[in-house]
Amino acid sequence: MNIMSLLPLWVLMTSFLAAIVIFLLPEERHRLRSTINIGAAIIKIGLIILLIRLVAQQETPEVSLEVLPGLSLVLRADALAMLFAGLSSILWLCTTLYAIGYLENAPNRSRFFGYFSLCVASTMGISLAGNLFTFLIFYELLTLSTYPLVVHRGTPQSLKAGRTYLAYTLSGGVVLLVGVALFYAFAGDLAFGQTAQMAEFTHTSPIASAIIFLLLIGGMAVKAALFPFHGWLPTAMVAPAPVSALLHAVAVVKAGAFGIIRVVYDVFGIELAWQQGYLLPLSLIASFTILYGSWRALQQTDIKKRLAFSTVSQVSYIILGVTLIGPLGTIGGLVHLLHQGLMKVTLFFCAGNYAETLGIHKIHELNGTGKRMPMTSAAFTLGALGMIGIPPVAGFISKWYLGTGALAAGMDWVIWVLIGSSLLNAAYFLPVLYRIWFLPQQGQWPHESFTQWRDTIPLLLIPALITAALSVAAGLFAGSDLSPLSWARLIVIREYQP
Amino acid sequence: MSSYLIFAYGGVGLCGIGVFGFILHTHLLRRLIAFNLLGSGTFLILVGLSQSGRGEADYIPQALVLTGIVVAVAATALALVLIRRWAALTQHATLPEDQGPS
Amino acid sequence: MVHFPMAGLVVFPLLGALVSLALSQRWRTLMSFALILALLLNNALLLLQFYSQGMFNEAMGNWPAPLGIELRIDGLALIFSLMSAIVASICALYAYVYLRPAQLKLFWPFFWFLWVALNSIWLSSDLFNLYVGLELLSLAAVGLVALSRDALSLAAALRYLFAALLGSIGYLLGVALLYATYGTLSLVELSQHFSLTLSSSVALGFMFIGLLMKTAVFPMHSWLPPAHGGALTPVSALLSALVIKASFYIVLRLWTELSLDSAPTSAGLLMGILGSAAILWGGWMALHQTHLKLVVAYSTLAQIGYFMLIFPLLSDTNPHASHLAFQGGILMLLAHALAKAGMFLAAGNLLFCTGQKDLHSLAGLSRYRPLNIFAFGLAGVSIMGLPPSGGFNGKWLIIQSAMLQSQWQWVLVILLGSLLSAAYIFRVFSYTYQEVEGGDRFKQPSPLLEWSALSLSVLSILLGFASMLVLDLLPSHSVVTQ
Amino acid sequence: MNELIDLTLVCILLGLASLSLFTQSLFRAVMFFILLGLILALVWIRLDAPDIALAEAAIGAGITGILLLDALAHLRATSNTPPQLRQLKQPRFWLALISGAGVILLLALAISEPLAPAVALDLQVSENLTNSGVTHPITAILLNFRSYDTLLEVAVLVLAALVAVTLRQSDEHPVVNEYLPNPLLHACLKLFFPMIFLVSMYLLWAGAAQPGGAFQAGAVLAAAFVLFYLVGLKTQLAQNDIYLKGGWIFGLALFVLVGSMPLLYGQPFLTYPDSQAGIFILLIELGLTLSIGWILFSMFLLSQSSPLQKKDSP
Repeated sequence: MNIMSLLPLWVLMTSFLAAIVIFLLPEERHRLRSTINIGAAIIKIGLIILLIRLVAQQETPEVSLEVLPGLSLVLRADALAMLFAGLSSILWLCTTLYAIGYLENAPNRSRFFGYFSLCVASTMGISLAGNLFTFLIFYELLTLSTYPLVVHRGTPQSLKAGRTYLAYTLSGGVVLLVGVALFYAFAGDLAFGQTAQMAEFTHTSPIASAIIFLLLIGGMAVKAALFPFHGWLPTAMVAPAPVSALLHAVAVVKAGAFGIIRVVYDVFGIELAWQQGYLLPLSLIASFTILYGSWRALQQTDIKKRLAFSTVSQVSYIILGVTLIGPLGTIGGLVHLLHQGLMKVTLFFCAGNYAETLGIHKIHELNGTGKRMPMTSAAFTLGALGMIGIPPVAGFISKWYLGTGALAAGMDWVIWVLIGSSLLNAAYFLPVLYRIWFLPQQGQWPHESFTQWRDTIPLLLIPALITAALSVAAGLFAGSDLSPLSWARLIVIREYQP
Repeated sequence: MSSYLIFAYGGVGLCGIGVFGFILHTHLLRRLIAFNLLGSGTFLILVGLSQSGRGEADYIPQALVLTGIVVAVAATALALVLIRRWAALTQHATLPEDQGPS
Repeated sequence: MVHFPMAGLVVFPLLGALVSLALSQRWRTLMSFALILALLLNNALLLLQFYSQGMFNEAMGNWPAPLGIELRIDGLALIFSLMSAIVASICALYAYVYLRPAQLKLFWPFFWFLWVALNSIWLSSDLFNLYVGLELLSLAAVGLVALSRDALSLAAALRYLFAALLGSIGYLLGVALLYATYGTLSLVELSQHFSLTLSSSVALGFMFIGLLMKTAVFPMHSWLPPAHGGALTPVSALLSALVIKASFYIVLRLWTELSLDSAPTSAGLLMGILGSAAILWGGWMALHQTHLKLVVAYSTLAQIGYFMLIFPLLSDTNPHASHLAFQGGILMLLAHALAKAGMFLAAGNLLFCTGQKDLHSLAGLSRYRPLNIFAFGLAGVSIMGLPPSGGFNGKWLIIQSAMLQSQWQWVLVILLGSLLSAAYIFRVFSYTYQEVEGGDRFKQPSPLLEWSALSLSVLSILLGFASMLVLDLLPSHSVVTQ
Repeated sequence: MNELIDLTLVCILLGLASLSLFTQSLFRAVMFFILLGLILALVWIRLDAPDIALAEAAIGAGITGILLLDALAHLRATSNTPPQLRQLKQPRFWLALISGAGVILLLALAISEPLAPAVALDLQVSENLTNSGVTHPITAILLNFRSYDTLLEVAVLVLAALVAVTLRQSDEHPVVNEYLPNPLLHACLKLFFPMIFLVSMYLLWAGAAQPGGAFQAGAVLAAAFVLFYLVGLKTQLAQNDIYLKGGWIFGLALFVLVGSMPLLYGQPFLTYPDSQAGIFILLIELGLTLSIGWILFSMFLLSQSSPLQKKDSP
């Protein structure tokens, strides 16, 4: 075992150790804590880059530990893992920077950043998990480490949101546990990618296989906020903005979506899932969620609530892409995992900036903010346009691949879903943009701070600008070798040509 | 029927009465007496039954009963100390849940 | 010196008891900690001995069984001995800081006698010797409960004493019948001659009822919450983590050694039903307590229910699945010992901070005493059976076993129980996360108190990664089911 | 004929048991219980168990009876609920009845099965008796073959005393020595004491070859101590914590010490040196007798210091 094969462990440990150190630091050591946090995030990005290079060279570093008889914790870096790990590591850095600015002078920062890092550690575990058991462990750990963040403010409202969050995610966790346990009891100890054995099992006992599929997807659908399990997501909006960003863009919903990707591609294999007819119901639910989420978003007057329902809708694009057999649809789904993350995190940063700088929470209060906060508003605009799917922002690429993928899979009706949802996206984002840029300010801002800055403080602004720039770059340079798109292609090539 | 077995049956009777009293009574001292009856019954069964199987005195169960008696006395003494302390503190010789609505 | 490590398990705590009764305060403390270290070392030596020579017996007074009493070290005994060594040492450290000098003076001898009793039970393979061990254990535990000397704890102690005495007599009745039938007290020899006749069944029935009463299995549980919830904190931890395990351990020993897995399934089913009722009832009651330590005490009731689910799953028709249940049960017992002790100590710290027992008074603690909340939380993870933790691994194995044997009802119960436990643990949490006016008005427990709670909780989590170290000590399934 | 005696004894036994549980007066209940103990002693003799008979009379009936009576005196002031045979409608009654009847039924079924013990342990006892250092089999079992049980049992006794001392309140007034004022009695008891002491020692010594032993001797010794206390002599000894606890643990300490020594010579715990077992057994028994006597006495003594105090009422 050489140093390189331990890399997956180190990627996990950077945030895990950071979490422990942060927990142990006294509350008032703000500067040291920030330094450690940012340092760990940067080291992690470095390690991820190393890993990505390894994976690109057809290597799959793996670490494993036997925890129960015949059952191991496995961390394995394959191409799909790196897609999610890469996204999380970049966004961890951005979100940490943002959170440092956002929580300046707030209490309980030690607790917040500790759980924040733990949350990222769990996300890393989820992305690098080499079998369902490992996945399950980190999936539950994620639930545990996000709860303190959701209830961070300690108000009755946030405690209630925390209860809702737990009720959904723990129940989902139980369903997943049953699914995974059944999988191990009957299909055996299969690592991700051993789809041939699973096919054999499915042919001998198709009903058990279908139940396992249903339970696994059902358990993950809660975190992925698929209809009708989406109720926790808008409620959890009471959490601080960086937490929302984390929940929506980096960790929680993505963990669910990523899990579904794993189940379809690496547990069952897409060919098998397609042949067994598992995918069509899933794509119907995903399509419905896309339209339903957009429709509900349209009715919201609160900025964060609208964004939350937008997430419900957007995450289902990923699921939809997964269910489209054929390389194009798969690429669409995978690449949207990244694109949605970048765009949504931008939107949440901006929403946070409006709230922190001007005290704005409602959409009708946004009138004229473009003049007061031009850069934030520009970032917001880019994110929103991306969500609608307007080129050259990254969202366009996703929708393009989804559309062509649907046609290739012979599911033409998906096009109508895409068109419908794009229209709805436009309907709930464009009026907001109109208010920001073209309507005059109405009276005083609700609660203005940071008046000495032209826009807002740099710690809040810069992360938003970076992620906005990244979402444009991901669209503009989609053809380059370094883009998310080419990495998604790489994954797809490996999936379809084993 | 050998006298060993007769006393084993006597032990059975003591056990039954002991259990009946133990559950029925709420007064702690009476419960303690019931426990002691139960203990004596058990000892009788242990010695009586074992000896009736052999037809002669068996020293092993007798030694066990000696140990058992001492343990029972220790337990009884300990229980009495607790009961007295409890009575001194609360003026009751029953546990709170058995004191009725008064 | 080959006889030393095994005898040390009994001799050292006995010496501790003598020393703590005979010496003056300073020497008492010093010698007690020296002896704790000696015991830890002794356990380590025993582990080494076990690794090198495997399971072994030792005849007390050089009289081999069945005439004399033989002590036995096998994987199971060793696991429990190590478990009690770890938990007891940390609880002793905690007690040393937590208790007032007058209480501490009385605590030490009880503590040592408790440890004598525990070790004698883990090691014993003689039915009557187990009875004496049980009595010693019960009286020591009752003494510890009565240590706080107020009316409430006296009532708890009395209730506990009567339950324990009745339980012991039930056990002894069974022993009497078994001796009369088989003419031996040695468990090993008994297992060679044992057959499930009417009188053996009655005997085992009485023994199990007695032992389960001492374990506080539903519906014979009502003595437990006031005793465990009302005792002084380190005592609560010892009682919940170790004492209830002793009688359960004997049930498990009897069940496996007498091959009751081939008995009619109704016996196992009955145990499973009692366990299920305990899980649901304990969880439900824990959810409705307003006093922090009572939440933890009721949680113990529910956890005992999980242990009971081993029995319906031990069957000789499917040795593999049966072995999984056995391993899972052991892991759960161990994880519960660590986590529950950690949780009680953390709860004690929280009560110390607020000075009140009510859950509402916890508001704001997450902000000002995060370390204690963290310790409570980590223990909670294992109690809830969420990964990564020893509790999860145990639960996983039991679920696997139930699935392989198509006994879906237990899976359902376990899952419901997990959700209930999550509900009552997160309920405590949500109180601590409330933000209140008035700043930091809480007392600060000494770091030693905080770290001893945390270390136990962390161990229960680490067990989730090191389960194989424990399971490797157990015999492979061909031996367990014979 | 013998069976008739046995049956009569059993009937008396059961009758006394019922009386001790269900008479109205608690005092009489205790009296019936003590009487039951004496009858039990007879029963043990019929069962060819003179050792147990002795122990039952001394410990079972004697000590337990004294402790119960003593406690009764202190419980007078409590709300004394009479036995509730009248509460036939209570679920508790039915639960008790069903449990009691169930126990009888199950046990009767169990013991009516023919017995054929697979192991003849009593033969092993007699075979090994010569190596045990004593000639009385029960002493051999208690202090040699199964001495480990006895060790733990002594620990149980110490524990019981410890609980008593735990519950003694520190603010309580010290024991007032309410000794008997009669000078003649005083003098008689003074004379009696050495005799009782001698009896105790004889019981101990005899235990090696015939019925008797440390526990019976200890019980007698305790009675001697109680008399000693009642005549008001030197009970200050028992007020001193060191002597009090030292007395308790003396026997146990001796036992542990003697038992651990063989460990140093590579022998198992509690092994006696060859051919000297008798001496060591006697030594241990001496220690145990003193400690047991002292423990039982101090249980009595400690209970004297917690009289019922009305002012404590909640």
